[in-house]
Amino acid sequence: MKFTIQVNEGPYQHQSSDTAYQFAKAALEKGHEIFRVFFYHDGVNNATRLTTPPQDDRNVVNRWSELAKEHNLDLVVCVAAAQRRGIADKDEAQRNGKDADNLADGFRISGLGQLIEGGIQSDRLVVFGD
Amino acid sequence: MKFTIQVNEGPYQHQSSDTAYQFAKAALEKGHEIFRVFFYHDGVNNATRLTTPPQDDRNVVNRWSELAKEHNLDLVVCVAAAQRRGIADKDEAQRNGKDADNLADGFRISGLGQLIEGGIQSDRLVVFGD
Amino acid sequence: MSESKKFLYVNRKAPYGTVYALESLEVVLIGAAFEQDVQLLFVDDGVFQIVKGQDTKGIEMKNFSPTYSALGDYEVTKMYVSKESLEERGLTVDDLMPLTYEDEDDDWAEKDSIILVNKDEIAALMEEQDVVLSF
Amino acid sequence: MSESKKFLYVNRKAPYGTVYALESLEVVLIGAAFEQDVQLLFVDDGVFQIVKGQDTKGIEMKNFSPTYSALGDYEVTKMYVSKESLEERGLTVDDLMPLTYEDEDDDWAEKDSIILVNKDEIAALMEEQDVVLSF
Amino acid sequence: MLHTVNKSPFEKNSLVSCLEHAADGSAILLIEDGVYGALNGSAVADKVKSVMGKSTIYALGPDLDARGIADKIMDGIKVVDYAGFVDLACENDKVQAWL
Amino acid sequence: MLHTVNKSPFEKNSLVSCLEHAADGSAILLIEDGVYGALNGSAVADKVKSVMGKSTIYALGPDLDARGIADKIMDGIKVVDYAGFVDLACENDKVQAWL
Repeated sequence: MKFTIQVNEGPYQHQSSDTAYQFAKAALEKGHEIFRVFFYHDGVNNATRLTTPPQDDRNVVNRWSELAKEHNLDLVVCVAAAQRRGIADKDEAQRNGKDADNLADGFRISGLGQLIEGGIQSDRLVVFGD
Repeated sequence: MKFTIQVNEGPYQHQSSDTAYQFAKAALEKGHEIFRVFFYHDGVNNATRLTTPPQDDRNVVNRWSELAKEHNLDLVVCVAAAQRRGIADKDEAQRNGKDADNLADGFRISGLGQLIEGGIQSDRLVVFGD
Repeated sequence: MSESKKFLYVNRKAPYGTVYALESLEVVLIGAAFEQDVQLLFVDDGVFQIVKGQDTKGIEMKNFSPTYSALGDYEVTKMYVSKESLEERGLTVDDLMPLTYEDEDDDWAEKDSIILVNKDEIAALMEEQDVVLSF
Repeated sequence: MSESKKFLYVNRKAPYGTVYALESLEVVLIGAAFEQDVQLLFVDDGVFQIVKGQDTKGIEMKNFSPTYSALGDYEVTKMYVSKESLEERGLTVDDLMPLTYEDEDDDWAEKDSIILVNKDEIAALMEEQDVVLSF
Repeated sequence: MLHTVNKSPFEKNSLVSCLEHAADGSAILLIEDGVYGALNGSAVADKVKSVMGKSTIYALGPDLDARGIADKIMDGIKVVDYAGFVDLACENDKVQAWL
Repeated sequence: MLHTVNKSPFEKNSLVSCLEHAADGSAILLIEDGVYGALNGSAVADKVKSVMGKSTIYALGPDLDARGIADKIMDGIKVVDYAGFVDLACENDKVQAWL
């Protein structure tokens, strides 16, 4: 079965991103396909490579990056939400006149159409939020 | 009267930062002193200089930076919360082995003791959150 | 995959206090270009999104409520509103913005987009969908 | 400014679903060094923070509940818990972790930190404070 | 003391909890989505009215206006602006936010 | 269809709204702080029980364990792990999150 997963909250403040990750991992272990993970609203904050969580805590961002690498996942960050909240890759930073960027490995920035496409192309859309 | 203001949520997702800003501005206009604004939890996300909100919307981060400049405000970002969420100045970035930093003008990173001190030194602590 | 899917946007949150209403509307606008069968449901505090007379000057935020009136032009013409949610909040349909569309199959006659529904009708509406987006 | 202020930490949220409980505890620990008069109140879903038997292995998050038991060593010895909040949730004080401290003024006798309070007592407690931190 | 409530009483329990725990003589200020607690004829209106004798209820005008409900609120609720919010925080000896 | 609820029913209205709007034959899965809705003897327990005939209520085991309430839940609630969550999302033709 083909899933699209939507994540609406950032790391640590809410459990949403944790649950979405555990759901994604369990789906992959069962042999399902994940068409896309779409990060919207504060969910875009999962995509910063500048986090340094305490050593005895899970690393939410790295976990997503590693899962993406292992399973060739498409992790898409909504561009409009990312601009409001300060998540940028090199291109975005340059276009917006910023002197730094912070997008983590394995994520890409794109438009909301990617979420709609996820809904159309997948068998199930599963949303995690606050 | 001397205020400390605590902000628990980031820009745009919740109105908390907006209300805290309007409260701070109104307090200053009335001649009160703001001892400190302390950004905790997702509130640390107010302190990134990488945001690019739509042109027809308010710029939450810049508004804080400008208010701080105008009134010499002490805008303190909790270091532990900032590390979890990927907010870093040059020093923090270097210490944590990051290749970029994103702290906006007028903010500084420090410890939770600064919040307690705010509670002790101020006449009123006012908290804005979710 | 079918040619066209039924999409339901479930709006359960008040505007301005949180960004969900605004960012949900952005998805609806983008989604309209995909020519799916789109419906909006306003239930619980979501009914506050379409209350008329919103004026955001004092909070310095963008008033996005006029956009709901423009949705008819994007062929989003079905706005389901919970009767019980209105009642619980002391509101009637007269407190809502008039939301209409021009029906191209009926000589562009202006028609109401708002459809009042009760709990059972909402349950049935949700069951009819292919995709539910929750905000 | 007075030498010592009365600080009340109001905990109204459940643990793990959101970070507030954990980050509130971090403030309490740091605050303990400032030698103020510190009290904790657990009301509404905040009472879930001190339910015993928490095991977070399955959700891969840090179990911070043992820290509440250590607060006595930081001279945080007054943990007010809402009776009504427990009842509404089907809980009794036996469902909570035993939280105690050693009373240095009473030959280090082990004493209960948990103090059950009703609504009126909570209202009075809040009025007594100099600073209220809400999480 | 001053209590602030920033969430809709139809979504969250914070207003009801505040009303139950506020001492006589308290000031209660509704802000952000909390202003929906001021609505006339709603399912929580009676609960709000029942404390009006012992506490004073305020609502933040800019938040009422934003939500289009300034003309729909109960009698007895006092409307203030941000400057009035600051005054309330000064007049009362402390502020408790029901988050 | 599958409904997910992730907030405590004592804090937010999402569980109650879900129970009121779920069609007969629905599956309702409590996750995150939503698992508190499974508590035995709570003020919302009767409301949850009242839909058990027409809908099936599930709770996510790892979230029950984290909160120390695995042994405090009502009879009739089925406990699943993350793999079971995935199965529920497959068996039901769509998923609605009550956020």
